[in-house]
Amino acid sequence: MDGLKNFIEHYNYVATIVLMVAGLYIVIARGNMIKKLIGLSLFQTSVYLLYIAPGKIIGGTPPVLDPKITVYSNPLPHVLILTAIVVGIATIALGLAIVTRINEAYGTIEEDEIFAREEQE
Amino acid sequence: MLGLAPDTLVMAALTIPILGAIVIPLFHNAPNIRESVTLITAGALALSVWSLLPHVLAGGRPAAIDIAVVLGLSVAFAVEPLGLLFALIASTLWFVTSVYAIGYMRGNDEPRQTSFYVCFAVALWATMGIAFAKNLFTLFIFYEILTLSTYPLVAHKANGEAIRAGRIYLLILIGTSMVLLLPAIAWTWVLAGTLDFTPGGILANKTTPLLLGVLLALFAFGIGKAALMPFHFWLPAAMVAPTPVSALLHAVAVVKAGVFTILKVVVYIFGIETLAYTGAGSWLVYAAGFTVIAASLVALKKDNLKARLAYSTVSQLSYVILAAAILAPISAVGAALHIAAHAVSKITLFFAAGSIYTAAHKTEISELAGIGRRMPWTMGAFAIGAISMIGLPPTAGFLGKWFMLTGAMQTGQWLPIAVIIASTLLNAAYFLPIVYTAFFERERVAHPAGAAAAHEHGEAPLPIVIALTATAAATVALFLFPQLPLRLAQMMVGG
Amino acid sequence: MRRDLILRIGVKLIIPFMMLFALYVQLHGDYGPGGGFQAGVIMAGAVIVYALIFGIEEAQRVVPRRLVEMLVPLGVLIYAGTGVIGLLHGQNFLDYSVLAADAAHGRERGILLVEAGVLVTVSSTMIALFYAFSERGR
Amino acid sequence: MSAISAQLPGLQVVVPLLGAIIAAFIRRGTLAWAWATLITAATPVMAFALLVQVWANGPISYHLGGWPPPIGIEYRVDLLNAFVLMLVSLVSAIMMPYARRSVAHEIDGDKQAWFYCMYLLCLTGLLGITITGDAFNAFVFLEISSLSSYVLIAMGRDRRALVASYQYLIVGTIGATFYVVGVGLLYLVTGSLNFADIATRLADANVMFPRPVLAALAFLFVGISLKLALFPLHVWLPNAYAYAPSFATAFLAATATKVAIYLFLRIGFSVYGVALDIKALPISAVLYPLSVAAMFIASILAVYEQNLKRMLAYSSVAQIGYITLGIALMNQAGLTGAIVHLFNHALIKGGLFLALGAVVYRAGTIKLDDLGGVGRTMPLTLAAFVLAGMSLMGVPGTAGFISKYYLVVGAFDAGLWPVAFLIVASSLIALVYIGRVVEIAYFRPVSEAVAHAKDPPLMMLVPILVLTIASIYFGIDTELSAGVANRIAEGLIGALKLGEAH
Repeated sequence: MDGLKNFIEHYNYVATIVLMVAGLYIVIARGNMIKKLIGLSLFQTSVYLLYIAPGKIIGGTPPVLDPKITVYSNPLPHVLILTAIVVGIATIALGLAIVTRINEAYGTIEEDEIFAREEQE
Repeated sequence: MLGLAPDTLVMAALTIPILGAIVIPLFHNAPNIRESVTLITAGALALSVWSLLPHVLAGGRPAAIDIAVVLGLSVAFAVEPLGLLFALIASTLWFVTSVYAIGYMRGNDEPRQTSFYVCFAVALWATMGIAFAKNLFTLFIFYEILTLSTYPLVAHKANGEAIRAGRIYLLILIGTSMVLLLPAIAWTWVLAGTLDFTPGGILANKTTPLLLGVLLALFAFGIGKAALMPFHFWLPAAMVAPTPVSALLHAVAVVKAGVFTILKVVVYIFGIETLAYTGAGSWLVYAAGFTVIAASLVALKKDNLKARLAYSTVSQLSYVILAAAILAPISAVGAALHIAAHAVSKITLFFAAGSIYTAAHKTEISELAGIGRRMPWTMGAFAIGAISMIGLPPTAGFLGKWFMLTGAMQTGQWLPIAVIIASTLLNAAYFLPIVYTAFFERERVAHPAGAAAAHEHGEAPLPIVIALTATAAATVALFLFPQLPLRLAQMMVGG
Repeated sequence: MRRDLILRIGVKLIIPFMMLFALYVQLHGDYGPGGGFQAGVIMAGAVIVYALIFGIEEAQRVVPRRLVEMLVPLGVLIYAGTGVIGLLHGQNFLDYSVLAADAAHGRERGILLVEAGVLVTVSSTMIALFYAFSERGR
Repeated sequence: MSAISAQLPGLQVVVPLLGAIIAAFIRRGTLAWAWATLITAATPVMAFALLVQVWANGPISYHLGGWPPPIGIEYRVDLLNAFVLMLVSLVSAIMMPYARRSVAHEIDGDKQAWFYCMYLLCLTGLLGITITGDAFNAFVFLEISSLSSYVLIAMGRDRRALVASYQYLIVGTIGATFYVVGVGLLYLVTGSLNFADIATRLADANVMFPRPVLAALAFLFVGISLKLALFPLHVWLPNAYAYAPSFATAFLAATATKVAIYLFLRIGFSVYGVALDIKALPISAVLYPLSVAAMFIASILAVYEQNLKRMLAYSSVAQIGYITLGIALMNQAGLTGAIVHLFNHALIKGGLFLALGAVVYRAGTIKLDDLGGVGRTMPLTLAAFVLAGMSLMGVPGTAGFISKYYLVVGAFDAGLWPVAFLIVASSLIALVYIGRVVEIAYFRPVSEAVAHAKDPPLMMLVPILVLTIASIYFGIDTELSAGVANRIAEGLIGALKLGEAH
């Protein structure tokens, strides 16, 4: 029972891990370059959750100074993750751009087909 | 002799060859000037080294340059008797070889002569560095430079065989030095905290006899240039190089650098007494003895003249190691003497081989019937060299063996004595037939139809004959007047 | 889709409000959730919606590609330049306290400037991305 | 003047950052090159000034925005990162003159300015990772440098450059994300993002949350190892280096992996090592086999490689193995060897890749079989290649020897004499792959592809020669390399908290 309690109490970490592993699995298992990027995106998203979830303090408000309020949520994770999201978007955008050009150069975005084509040459 | 300060002379000896290497390519298109530069460089080097002699004989230890690199490693030079002996041999013979090389390279119309002379000069520079090195690290640097600068000379012909030979050459020499010698040096540093060559050695009481034996093995096999079996293959392979290279580098500079290093390591790093006391070096007698006999046996079966000479070199090098391994001061003197004696005699033999190749384009011993009558000077010199190899008076080879035997008898080691006697017989067995064939057999004409096309030839070009006569004369002279090398060798062991 | 009257009229109506909302989000960042990133995306959304409905050529007439490409580094320049002002006053990089008489107001002013830079960069980057992808493969 | 010197840590990053932004406005390639050269040339000056300051007065702390740590972001310069800053900026500055012709030759006119903008951004990122004392800030800079390097690689002429860039992007992002997960876990257990601050709190955190602390270590190291191409996480590297534009390859090979190794050292020694017993952590146990495998397997792969850039790329993986091996030894000599090899390898590989770039420039190919006799048509370039190659093998008297000697001594000191032999045995493989090039370049008849090639123009030749000569020079005068590395290693080891057993 203790284990189960532990498990439920840390549900946010469980969700993080599920997302992370799912994302990583897609990156590894899929040959389609776009799908890989989707997996990568999922993988990154899990990290956002990892940071954000513990930053929430139950009963806390957004961290804007107000004399009436004493309990604030921790603002730092949000700031960090905002940066991480921007980085993530930049990565995905760049990845998509490269995939577009790969599609123009090879006529396919399946990894094994591309390697097969390189082998032939 | 030059009246310069001794330290300046050391600097000169260490800069002249590399200056030559820089100047030679400038005259790429003017062969006469280029060869003059080589000769001037060689002459200047020999002169400066000889000028050092009185200083060292008077007990001086001229030094030059001392750059600390790291961890107590420094590039530093100091002249001690053994190093001077080696430098004297190498620089003097370089001059002779340069004369010979001019005749040989032109006579055979070899390609890429400029790079040949450049590499030669660099190799001699490295040899001077080895001879004058004050510590193991400096010696190691120049040891590797010597390997790398002679590699282009081995692969000089640029055909498949030469390139393969170059590979073997590099792999064995760099391989042994990196995998065995470098760890040995690092280990020595960790044990002793210094790498300086010190009379009496630096490893006394530093570790157990067993580990000392292992360390000695790392050195003995790591110094691949000494061609201790099984790391001797590079030497026969290197024989594809033009003969001046085989003569100076693979009979004198490179291989002597190997045994010289072993001698220095035994005398100045381990210390003869430490080794004798701990018994850590006793196995070396067996390894060297085996190489002496085995290489002689292989030499017997070789028909290619240069290959036979190469195996003879392998065998003779192990004499020096054997002498060092006897661990008696008197045999160490013998080792030093043998370095000198083998140098002049083996270079004579190679000069003769090159002379035959240039004049008659023959490389196999079986083709040499009657050649003594066409090339009396060449084969005469060859005969003197051969007698010296066997170790008979009145040639230099006798001296080294005499001291080695004396040392072995003093310490009561019967194995070295047996090895020396057996190999003397073997030496006779593979050298005398050549002399006999050359002088006393009739010239055979294999194909009577092609007799007209058979190469009519006389002696080789004059520079070649001059050079080989000079070294043959030196072989005899060294027997008659051995005082100088003897004195230097005795100074080495503290006499 | 371009001929769909409802969409065209609807979008025309919505776009001004989107832009206004973007500015609201931008400025409200002082007091609540908001700021340059979110506002920039909404601002870019306005242009992108316009391009989707009226065609990319139309959109590029209003917001030329060259302009967008200049705006991306310009925004970063505003951001970094604000930081450099601190340097020029002998303070550390990104120290905004020098921007006004007292430190607190200086910092507020600094953040406003920085967020403006963020708005410019984020919105122009989104538009540039949209342009870049939609121009491909045609 | 003192006002400027107080701002140096900030300027070290701000100058290339502003440079990159302004470069984005420039359209003409040559102008962008001139601008990038100017900016790059300024960075080693600042780095040198920082190194001098740190050498004399100890670590410098610079508070971004005036907010003191641990709340604000701190730029913290100690001897280790001043040294890496110096290395990265100096090597880049030496390479810049080379860039103009090479980039003009390999990249279309309208994209050249963009190339320099990305290059400056990448430089900013690398300098930023090195200088920052904040774990998350390091992640941001890591991504800045990574994203720009994906672009640099994708700009290669060959279409395979795109695939290589894509693969690097996937692997690099996974690596960075692993890193940020590790930082997140550390933040959760210590509540801080500042390296020094984490280090002070980690020991207590380890008592309460031993497992997250260990998991964070694993995430951090796997993430960084992906970036530094630790075997077997190196798969992205050969293609990325092979198909990127020559200048980008040389730049990345000389700097990017080195900075990743710096981050490795920073987290391993300055964060974990200060707080916990580093020898009880499973760092060495993992690094030993992987490093040795890298040294051998990657070197052997290099031997069988026809494409010379790929060959050198595999060789880089092997050389990184030496560095990580030195780290794994965790003693004075080993660590000095690792740090000094970081320095030497940057010079050597920079020189080698630049020389190959010159071959591409003149002969248009780097396929080994097409390059017969290139040593005679491009004598200086190939001479530089061979000299740098000798340094790579560790011939005594060259810089490469110094690193290997330290590593061997380190192995003996640690009582691991088999490792000492593995180090020297694997450097023999370098002899084989460099020797192969020598044979073909010098002893083969001149081939068609290189018949009309000649040494590149002076602007390209000088950087090649400078790096090559440096890679020999630092084998004799090691004051700046091994001398500093020795003191850094002393500092790192001195700060370690070691258990009773050691």
